Amino acid sequence: MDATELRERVRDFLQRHDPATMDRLEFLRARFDAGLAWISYPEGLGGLGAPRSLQPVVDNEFAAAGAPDNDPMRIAIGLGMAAPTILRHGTDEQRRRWLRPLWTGEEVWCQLFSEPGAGSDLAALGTRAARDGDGWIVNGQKVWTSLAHEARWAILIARTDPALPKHQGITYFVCDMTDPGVEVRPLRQITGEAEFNEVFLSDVRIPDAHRLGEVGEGWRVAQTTLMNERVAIGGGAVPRGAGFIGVVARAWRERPELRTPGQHDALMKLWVSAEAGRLTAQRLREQLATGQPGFEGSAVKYAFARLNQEISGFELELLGEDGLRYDDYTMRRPTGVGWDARSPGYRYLRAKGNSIEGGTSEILSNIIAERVLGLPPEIRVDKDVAWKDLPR
Amino acid sequence: MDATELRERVRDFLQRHDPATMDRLEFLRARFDAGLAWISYPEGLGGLGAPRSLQPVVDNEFAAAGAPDNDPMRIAIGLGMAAPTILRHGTDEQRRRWLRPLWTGEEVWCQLFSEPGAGSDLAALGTRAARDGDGWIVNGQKVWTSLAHEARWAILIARTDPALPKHQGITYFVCDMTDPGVEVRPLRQITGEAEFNEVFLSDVRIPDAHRLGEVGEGWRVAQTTLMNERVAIGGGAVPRGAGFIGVVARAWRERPELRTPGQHDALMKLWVSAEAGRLTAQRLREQLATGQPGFEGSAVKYAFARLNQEISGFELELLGEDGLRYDDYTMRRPTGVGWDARSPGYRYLRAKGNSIEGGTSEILSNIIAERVLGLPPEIRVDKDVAWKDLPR
Amino acid sequence: MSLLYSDVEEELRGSVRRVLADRAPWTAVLKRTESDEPYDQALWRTLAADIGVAALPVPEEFGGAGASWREAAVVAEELGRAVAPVPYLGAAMATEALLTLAADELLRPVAAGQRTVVLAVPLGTGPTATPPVSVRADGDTLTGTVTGVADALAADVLLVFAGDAIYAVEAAAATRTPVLSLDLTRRLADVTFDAAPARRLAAGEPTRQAWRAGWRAGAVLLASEQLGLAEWCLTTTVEYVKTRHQFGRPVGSFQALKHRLAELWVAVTQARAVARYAAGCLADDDPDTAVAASLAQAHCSAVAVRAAEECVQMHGGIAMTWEHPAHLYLKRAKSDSIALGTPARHRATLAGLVDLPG
Amino acid sequence: MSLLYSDVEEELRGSVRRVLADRAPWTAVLKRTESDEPYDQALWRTLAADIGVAALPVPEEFGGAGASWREAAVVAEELGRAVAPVPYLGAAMATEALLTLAADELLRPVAAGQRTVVLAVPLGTGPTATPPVSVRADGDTLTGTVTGVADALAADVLLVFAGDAIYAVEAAAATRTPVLSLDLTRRLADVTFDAAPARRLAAGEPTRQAWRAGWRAGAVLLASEQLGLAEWCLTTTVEYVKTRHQFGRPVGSFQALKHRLAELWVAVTQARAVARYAAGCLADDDPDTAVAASLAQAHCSAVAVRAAEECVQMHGGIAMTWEHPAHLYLKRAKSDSIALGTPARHRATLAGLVDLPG
Repeated sequence: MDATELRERVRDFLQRHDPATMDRLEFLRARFDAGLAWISYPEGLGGLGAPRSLQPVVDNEFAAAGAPDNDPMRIAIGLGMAAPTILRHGTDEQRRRWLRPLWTGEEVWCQLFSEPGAGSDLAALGTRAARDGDGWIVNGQKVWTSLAHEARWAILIARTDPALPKHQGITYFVCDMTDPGVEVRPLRQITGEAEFNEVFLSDVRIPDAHRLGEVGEGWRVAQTTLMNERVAIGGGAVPRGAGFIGVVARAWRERPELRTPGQHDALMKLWVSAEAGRLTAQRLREQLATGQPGFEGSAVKYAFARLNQEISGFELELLGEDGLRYDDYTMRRPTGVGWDARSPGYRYLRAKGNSIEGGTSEILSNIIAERVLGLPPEIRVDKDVAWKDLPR
Repeated sequence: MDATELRERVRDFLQRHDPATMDRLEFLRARFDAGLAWISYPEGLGGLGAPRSLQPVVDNEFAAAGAPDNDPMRIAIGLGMAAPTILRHGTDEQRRRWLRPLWTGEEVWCQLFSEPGAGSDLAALGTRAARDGDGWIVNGQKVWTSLAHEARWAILIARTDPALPKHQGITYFVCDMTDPGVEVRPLRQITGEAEFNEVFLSDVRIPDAHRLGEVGEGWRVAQTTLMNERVAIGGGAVPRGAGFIGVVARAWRERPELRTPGQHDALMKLWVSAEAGRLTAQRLREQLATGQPGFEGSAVKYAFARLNQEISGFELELLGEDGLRYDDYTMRRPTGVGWDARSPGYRYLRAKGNSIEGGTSEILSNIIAERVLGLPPEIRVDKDVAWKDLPR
Repeated sequence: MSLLYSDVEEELRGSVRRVLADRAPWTAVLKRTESDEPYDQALWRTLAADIGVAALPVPEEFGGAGASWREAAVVAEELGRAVAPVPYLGAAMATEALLTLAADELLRPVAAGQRTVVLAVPLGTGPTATPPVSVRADGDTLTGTVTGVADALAADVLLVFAGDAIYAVEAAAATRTPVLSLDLTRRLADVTFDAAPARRLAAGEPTRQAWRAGWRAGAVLLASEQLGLAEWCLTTTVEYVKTRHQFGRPVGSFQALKHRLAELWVAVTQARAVARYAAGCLADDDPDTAVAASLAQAHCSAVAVRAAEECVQMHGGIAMTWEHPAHLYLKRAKSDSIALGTPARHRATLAGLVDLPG
Repeated sequence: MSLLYSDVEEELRGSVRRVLADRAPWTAVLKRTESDEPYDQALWRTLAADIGVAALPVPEEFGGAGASWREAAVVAEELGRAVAPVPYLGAAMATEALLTLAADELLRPVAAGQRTVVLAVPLGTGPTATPPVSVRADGDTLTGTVTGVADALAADVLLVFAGDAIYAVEAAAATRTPVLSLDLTRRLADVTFDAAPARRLAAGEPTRQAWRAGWRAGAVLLASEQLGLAEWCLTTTVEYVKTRHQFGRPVGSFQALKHRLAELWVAVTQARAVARYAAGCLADDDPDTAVAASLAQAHCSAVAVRAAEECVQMHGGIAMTWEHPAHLYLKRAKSDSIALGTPARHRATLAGLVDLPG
């Protein structure tokens, strides 16, 4: 399957399905059924078993024809994390049931992994799933869940045997978010808004048919999910001067009255860091494209978090009196408005999360130190202890 | 014993001993015998059992009379470290034998503690002292020994029982530096000069009468020595703009052609750090004077090391082309010439040692974290293991 | 000059801390940030009148306690530690300005804690020889707007610079429009005068003296506030990492965190020395006060921000939520670093004072 | 433009590294610093002529290999990794200057590795539009002194700026006084011309072009040298902390060190991207080369210094001794950060290039 053949297929499909006249959802379903959704997936599951690297060919053809897309930002967790896990660890029936509405966006997915007591140490999670006939009863609390308030399904990891060491007693489920035991509460952040949710699970019933992988194999299954998360955080190609540095550079250019000699060198230091980070991400993408392992992804995320924090902190001081003001602290759900449309104070506050979410900078440092540099691992006191006996 | 009475005693002494006409050494011996050497020491051992805080009263009287001093820089290790240990842990005979010539400077002392394999982890030392009749035979290598090439005596810690855990098998000795088994080699530093020595001990014989404290109690005895070392590193009162910052400020003032706007703010950051460090040391001295515990001493040394390194690094870049030159790399013994008389490159290189010597910045951080902030100690894997079985 | 705390100061600290623990726990402070009453006037009366903090720097001849700015700085430490919503900073700046003017009739109710007088200048104003002026005087009335004034919402009387003079205006005679401040515990307001009746207190050089003195007192107290804030962040974080377990261990047993906390402790220790020196200079009217004030601001601003940022990072996700106190401190710390001049601005000022020209 | 290394580049790296491992282990480099022959001319001949590194950036029409500065930058990485005492930097700057002048008769022996031509400018010269001139021309002779010239001691021919022209002078016709350099592995010399016979190569704008091109090639290669140096420091330190035991554990198991090394790895990873971009721009004569060169210098200078400083600190006392290689790297790193302009100077240059005026 090469690019030419793929283009041919898309054009053929478009001849038979006119995006201008066809119902959006019908169009997306037909695209899925034609194997032109995610082409690297197997035939019958929205794909053609084609190389993943050719996906842009297909997407570009559809975009050029003005075809509707599946609003990938809205269903990012389904596409990026749930789908690869279902594909790899699900039964045939599970794949057939879930992948099609997932891809078309008919069913939104969210991820119930993190807990208040299990952040960096995710495997310490305490949400319990207890056997109950041909199903499971789940109780516990999850946190930092994006899209929970819109989701139909959740991928969930829960503890099925507290007497085993923490990595061994976990099982992976798909949770129906419409179950009456699921309560979703918005989690307000220091910026005022709520991007995320807390999810309280009270006697939520999950049929055993919604288990992914074997009982007690949940940690291994979750690695598929998490690996795909890390790939997603690589960062796309951006032009020089994009991102936070672009905003502050614009302020510097447009408001000469703010400039001081001391701040000029500070600005240029940040500019150099931003450009170094940008080129590093570019080099990482080249490496990934040639199939070289890319631990540089950790470097990119680590540096990105710090840079955003430094630039936004600098921006506030540069603005002086204006930096003392904020734009909006009211509690609301973000509506797709980006950080660049918000006030400098918002950028400063929001960027604080960059070194916490998706792997803290401390965890990234450990990963780099141990996996890249081969330094001795932390002394572990929790490896062979039953989860229930761990200090917490 | 109050200040008035002490002044009286000194004047009385001076009437009977004219420093202008008397032999220097005879004068110092007489001062010692009059209890006017270190007044807080017991009577008969150079003191009067008077409060240590009154020592300056005595010293100032002698200085005002133009009396010779005992060249305290030259015998700093004897005065600051050996003497308090001998006083506290020595026998009467040991005290009588060693303290007088130590104080008068007739006998210089050095310290044989650190080893190539035992730096921060001093208690891991491997120099062996084996019983031999009524004495000990010592073999091993010590390093970073100032004054070894001038010293008559050394305080020495050595391992007397390798089968015990490391802190327990150590014994404290006084070593005769004229023993034929003692070889002193200058240790050349990256600056070119040799402030310190390596000392090789080959079948050095130490009589048991030269043991300080009980066999196996050497680590406890060494605490007296080390505590006195830490007190000494507090740092004396200095005026604003002294030290490294003064040198670079002078360059800045006198050579306007070197100035750039970017470096100006960097200079002022260093100036602020230097002044903050100076005031912190000042506050620490006030605390110590009122008898309050002064863990701030660790803060002072920690900050001092970094500041010196930052300033000297900045100085080289400020000087540009001149910073590419050095003054003297020839191997020599430093002759009391201070860092301010040397080139900026010397300051840069020498300051690198500030965060290593006298307790690394990493060890200081541990001390602050654990003893001041009460954070959990490092997980220790070496506490209960026989020294000989430790990995190294 | 001693850089240590006296017994009297420690007693004062204890009194203030007890009141704040009782009346302004962080939950109450957070709740107030979203209320219609961003300042806690009742708490402020207790502090100002009952404990007598308003009287501390005022000599007895003006009805004051005849203590000094040294003691006042200890109060600022405690207010910073609690991010307390009281108008202490603006009031202190006004008090020092009034002291240079010997404005007896205004000082007496201030010292008694009966009235709150606030200096109406933008909070972001850095060190300058002359006051920022955006209002014009027309006989006995003032017209114009001063933007971003801290504590104006809690004031009874505003001190306003117009032309080359300083005026007292009843706060009720001005329009105070609340500003949505980054720091919700110290609310700013844009203050507009529309032919507002005003009483001229002084003109010419005494006006400039009042400005410089008021600003300087503010900068010195702000440094102590930053010290208290940084201490809270350090202490709270240390306690948290001792109890928060991950990987079967308290996270405070991980050496990377230990070393960062040790470094922060070193920075806070330095901040204490620097803030105490500035307070001592201000109290003694030492010729080094200008240097001490900018030094304290340059150093303590950065330490407070760093302490608050480390507090957030070491708490992890929980500190990113609204229902945790960390953000109150982060926002206060960052705003404080801009208030009365950024560190970069203070370094530039210091350069002039210590003969290190740019 | 790819930021990765090609297979050809990795092969070249392997060849150079093998020669350096064999002929310039650090013990030999250290010994040479105190000898009368601070440059290893035999090693340089092997590299320049046998391996052909001198020919890399030279087109075939001038007898070169028709490769590019991309490959040359890989050589610079390896030379930095070994702090090798060869005159590569000065020679590379001269080569690029000669290329802009199409100076065939000088380029041919250079490309063949038979003669070493060095650009006689002070090593500390930052980015400027016009060459630094301290020598005057009088007909066909030059008189004056150029201070602090790198690699002059190893040169056969010197390229000298005088008036608005550039001249070639036989090194033997100049007096080269060795300077006691901070970095003993790249010795400076003060070069004095006393009516030295000189051949004028160009005047006017071509001279300035030669200067700018030569400087730029130097800056780009220096960044790669700094990258190689930083990599050596990181690798060596990582290996050391894995084997050095204190408290019964490898010191590399202490998390504070692990995190600092991870941070250093991130910085080195960035340095690699930045240095590769600069080399690519230079090779392609990209319009962004000026930005890329100063960016690379601003970033890689700081990374190399930090890597060398961490190397010393994490080795502890042993790295403070003369008989350990760390100081060779520390001195080279610090000197490199001044060479061809300090980071502050490069940031100021960048500001002009990317429209962020001071």
